[in-house]
Amino acid sequence: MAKVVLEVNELTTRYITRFRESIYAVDHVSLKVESGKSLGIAGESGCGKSTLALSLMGYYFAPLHYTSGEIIVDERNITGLDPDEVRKTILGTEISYIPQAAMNALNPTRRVINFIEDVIQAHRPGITRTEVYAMAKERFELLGLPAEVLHKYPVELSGGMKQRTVIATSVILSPKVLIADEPSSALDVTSQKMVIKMVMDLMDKGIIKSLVFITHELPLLYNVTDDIMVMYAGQVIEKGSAQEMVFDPIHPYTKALMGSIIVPEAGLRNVKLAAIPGTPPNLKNPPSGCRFAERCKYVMPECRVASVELQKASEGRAYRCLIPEEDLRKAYKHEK
Amino acid sequence: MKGYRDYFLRKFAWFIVTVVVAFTLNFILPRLMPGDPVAAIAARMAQGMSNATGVQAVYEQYTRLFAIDKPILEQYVVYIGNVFRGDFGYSISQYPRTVADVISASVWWTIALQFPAIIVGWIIGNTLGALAAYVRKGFDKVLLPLSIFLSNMPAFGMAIVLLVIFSVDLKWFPTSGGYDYAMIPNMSWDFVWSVIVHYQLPFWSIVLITIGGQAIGMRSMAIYELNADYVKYARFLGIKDFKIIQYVFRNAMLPQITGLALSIGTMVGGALVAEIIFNYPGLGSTILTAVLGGDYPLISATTLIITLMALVAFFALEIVYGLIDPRIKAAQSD
Amino acid sequence: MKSNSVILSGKGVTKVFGFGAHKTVAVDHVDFSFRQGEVISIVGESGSGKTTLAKMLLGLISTSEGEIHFEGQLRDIRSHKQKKEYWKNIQAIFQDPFSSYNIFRKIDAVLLDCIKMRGGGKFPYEQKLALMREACSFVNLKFDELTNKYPFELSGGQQQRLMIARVFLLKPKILLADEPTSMIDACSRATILDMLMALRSEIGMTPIFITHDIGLAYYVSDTVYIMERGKFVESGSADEVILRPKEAYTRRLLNDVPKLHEEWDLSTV
Amino acid sequence: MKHMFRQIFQSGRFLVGFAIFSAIVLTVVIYPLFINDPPLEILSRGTFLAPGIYVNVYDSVNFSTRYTLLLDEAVARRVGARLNPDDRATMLEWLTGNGIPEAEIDTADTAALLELWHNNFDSSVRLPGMTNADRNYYIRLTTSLEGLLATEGAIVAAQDTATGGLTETDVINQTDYVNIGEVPNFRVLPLGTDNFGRDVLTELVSAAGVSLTIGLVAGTVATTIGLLLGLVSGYMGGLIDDVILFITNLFTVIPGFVLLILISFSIGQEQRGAFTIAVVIGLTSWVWTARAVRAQVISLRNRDHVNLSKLSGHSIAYILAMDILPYIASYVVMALILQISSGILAEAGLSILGLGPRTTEVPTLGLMMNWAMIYQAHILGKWWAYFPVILVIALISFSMNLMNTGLDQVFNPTLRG
Repeated sequence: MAKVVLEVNELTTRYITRFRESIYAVDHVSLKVESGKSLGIAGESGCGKSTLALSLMGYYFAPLHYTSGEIIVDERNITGLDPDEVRKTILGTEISYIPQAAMNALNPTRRVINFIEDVIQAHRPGITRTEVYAMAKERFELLGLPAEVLHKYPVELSGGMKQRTVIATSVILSPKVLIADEPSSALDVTSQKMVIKMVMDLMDKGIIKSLVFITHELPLLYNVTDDIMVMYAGQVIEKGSAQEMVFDPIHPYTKALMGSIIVPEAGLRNVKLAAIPGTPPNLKNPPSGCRFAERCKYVMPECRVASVELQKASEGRAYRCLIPEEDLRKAYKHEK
Repeated sequence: MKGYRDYFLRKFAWFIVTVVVAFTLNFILPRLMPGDPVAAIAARMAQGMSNATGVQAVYEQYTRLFAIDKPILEQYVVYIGNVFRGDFGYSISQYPRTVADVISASVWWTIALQFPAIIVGWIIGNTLGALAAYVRKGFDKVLLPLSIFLSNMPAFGMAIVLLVIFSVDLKWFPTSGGYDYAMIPNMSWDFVWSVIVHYQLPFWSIVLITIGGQAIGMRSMAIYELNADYVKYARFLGIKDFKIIQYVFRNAMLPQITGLALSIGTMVGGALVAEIIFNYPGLGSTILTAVLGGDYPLISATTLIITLMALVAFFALEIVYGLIDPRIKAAQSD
Repeated sequence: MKSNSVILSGKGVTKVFGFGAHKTVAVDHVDFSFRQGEVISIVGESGSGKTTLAKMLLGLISTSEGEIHFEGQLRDIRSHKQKKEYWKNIQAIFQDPFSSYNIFRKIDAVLLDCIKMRGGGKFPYEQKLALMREACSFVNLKFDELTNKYPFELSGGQQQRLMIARVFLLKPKILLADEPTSMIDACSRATILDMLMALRSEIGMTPIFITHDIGLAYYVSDTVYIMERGKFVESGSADEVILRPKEAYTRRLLNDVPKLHEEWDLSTV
Repeated sequence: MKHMFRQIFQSGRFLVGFAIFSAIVLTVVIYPLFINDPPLEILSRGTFLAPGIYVNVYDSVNFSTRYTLLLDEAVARRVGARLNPDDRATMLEWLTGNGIPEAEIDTADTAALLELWHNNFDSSVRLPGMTNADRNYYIRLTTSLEGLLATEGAIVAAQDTATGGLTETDVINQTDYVNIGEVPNFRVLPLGTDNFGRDVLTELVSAAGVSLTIGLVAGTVATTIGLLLGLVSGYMGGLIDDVILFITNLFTVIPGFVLLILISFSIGQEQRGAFTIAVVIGLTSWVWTARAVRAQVISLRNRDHVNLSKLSGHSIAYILAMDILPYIASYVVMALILQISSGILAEAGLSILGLGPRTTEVPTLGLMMNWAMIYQAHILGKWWAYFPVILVIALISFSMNLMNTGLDQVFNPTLRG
């Protein structure tokens, strides 16, 4: 078993609203990413996947607040560290981040190289401009980006180029883990592919060790990551390898999610797409039992009683349901 | 650089157009009014003043200058020609001084007072606004209402309050004028000192008024910028807070430059009234004497000069803005 | 259900924005003929001009050049009256349900507008109520729970269903669906698509999907038009265009979409 | 709707602003119900009478009913008011100059000081360096000190019409008091009188009302013009938009206040009523509203709810009224509030320049300011003539802007936090 680069145990974070209400957007989430592996996090809007991305870095500012749990990066527990210590020694060097709205992620009035200089100097004070430039040039060229980009302002770059510049900037200090939050969802398919290729290159060229990739586009996740974790209402509802999650889902929610995939392939037109009635629960006030119970067609009275824990299943899989794995599989087979 | 040249040319063309319109308005507005003051004043010339030769001289010169007996289009052409020669005719209230003479004696006082004051107020206001946005909490709670109050104090009100406190009661500064009236303007140290002392109260009253409005504007801009995506991204890459504040300040300041350009007209209006309170020898006091003396040629020329000053300031700010915001250049070269 | 009569066709339809140095041709001389009863998809990336074309088809913006025929007649919608008449025949569902409704008007006001447009403005209130109930139950919404609510109080999926209820009342001959499912969750997508298809057989309309999702186009439509930079580069039956694309652009588009059963070839970027 | 109002009234800033503004408006409305003197009536002969209660001297002397009050401090107060510390210091100066050792003089002991003064002062003695003016001062002082410590009453005498001689008619004792409520002629002037001898408070209340009306008229004119131009320009687009935008940009750059000066002067003194001034202010200040409305409408006009409304067969008028206006209503209200307060300021500025409304009819805040300035109230220390005016202007403007930021907080969520 390869070395674990990122380990998260029972992490809980919440938003505190203007009205002093707590919204537990990440609720006791645990995950592990080994060196050389990538983890995909999937889920529908509002399931807490983007908040998880922010929470993984151990650096919080209002309205997001740390509540409990631990984050271990490369065998170092970073929870409880002084925020400034996290900023200096973790962000950008251990864990780095590609934001959802990468289009606006760069300071509009600063040249790319000056921004990179700020990033590097935050971690290596005293580094000279020439060294910064050499580092940036090398990294950009390695990733197939022209060095001229460095002298440009963000407005002078196209959407796809801006996105790739952000990626290259995020990994300028060769972080161990890269967290990518929907880095391509605003792009056309061709640009999306370019961005994905670049992220894959980061792994192949050894610039980063592990990748956490967040998106709601399942076919993309299937093609990009080794493992997939599905979130629902702030909790992990199922995890497993990408192959198994897509073709052999256990949890009824995952089953429906995978059944709603549309890809332009022969045979698609004969498939009946899965649909789930209802809407996810309000996280200000989540139900005490299984959070999916209201929408689940296999719901039993005991589902609504106490919270359901994540169950271990065959070979490295886990799912959050009271019904045994085999019974669910049988039910799915029967439906067909 | 091409992007910037296009920007400059476009702004310059716009500047020229506004100047032309300002000229036309200045010419046509009074003539649209009931009673046509130009004609009325020319007619009044015959009885108005006590100095008979003066009346005659002004009347003749005035008829010639504004060609009031000619059709309106010809009047306009004559008017533009005269303005370009710097010929605005005689001042009625201060005869035998010419309008050009009166204005050239006061315009520099106004320029030297208002522009530094507005700029200083702008800088202080923006700094305070950015601080309020960043610090929030107590500082913000005090500063915001105070800024709102300051910016809503009429300029003349601030002027009077300062005047009463610092010159009438404390007697630290003189109550009126641009320099000690016992002196004759020269380059001696005494005179310069007198000018500096007289300068303080008018200057600070304009500065204080400007601070409030600018601080409010900057505060909301900075709050907006602090929530921008690039701030979050920079934070997650471990960039120091101090550096991020610099980003925010700079980016929030840029729209404030445009804001200043757009509101410079309004500010000049308020500052003119402040001049009057201090009896400062600038254009504000010139307008007052002109109004009291029914001196139409002087009013018309002064309003034109003030408009031109505001237009030039506006244009200059736009140019500076284009130079420092990279987005402008990019937008032009598309 | 398919018939051969052409319901909407266009010849040389063009839209130009701006002039001089700022001139952009959004839609560039496109020809099309949509047959009645077919499900049509217009697929294009952002900036391909598909939304501009959709607005021209709807008559929301004028064409710069070319002509559009509706049911064999040259479309003439210069006056407001003509437009109103045309809009009885063509309706739309937009991408973002949250910005599709006037936030100051309640749900029943939205539906009453539709009844009025179909000439039911003078119906007794009971009859209007029955019509609204019917439309809502068609899309699985309970009208009686909605009467005093505003559309924004519903979830995205519910709002989109209300949009379908609106079309149900209006019974147009053509429905233009501009990315109707791109803003809602995958799990609600099937519901919306199913309802649209049910509506199609219920009122016999011709749906036109405008989408960037080539998979969705393949899933729902009979005929697919591929649009690139204001032009149709390829069109034909869905199976033909998606499974056996002839044009390089279509192939590239297909190639760039991640799939489940085919290798996603990242070397071709 | 209800929710929105609740939110507005939860905003602290709005509430404070609203409270101040309501207080001003209520005063303007209620005050004339109790005191309905004409605001421009000239009361006093002198200018700038200090704030206070003015009691008719004739009445109080000739008053039949007097009350005897035994107040210990009455004497001390009377002496204190007549003999202030400055006077005591000059007395000390004279006495020491006249050879009396300083140690023997206690300026704090009034009785001893007066006695010493009585015994020593001689108006004919000329001290070195004493000017004639100083001498007159000492004589005046001595006369005013006459009988200061006397215990007998003052005698009121009337002239006998037949003989021409004086006859004692009454004695007023030092312990005699009259009830102010029984004096038929007295006038409360809480803010004194102005340079023309008019009651400042009455004038101020009336002026605040007129200025608010001017602001309201100016604001309504400006907002109406701005709203119409912004709506048409933003919704129609095309050439109409280009033309309106061009005009709007022009008037943004050309200082409105300067245009205001030019127009007001050209109108002429006779034509300048308060209403005319208000309309002129409105005509020169619609630009900001037009800009804001246009920007809002442009962002709205391509929204799908407008498209949907078109598809529902609604007319342009209906769409503007139902699908555009409600969305910008909050901005328009905010713009109106700002226009009202800037209209009041503009009037004040104009009046100080001598271009205010015709003065014979009504006072405005600007005119009051103008008069106070012309008569140099600020230099003379007559604070009541100008300070309340500034305060009222600042408070009106402040309260309206406070309401506005409160509204902004509610309508513009990015500023929350």
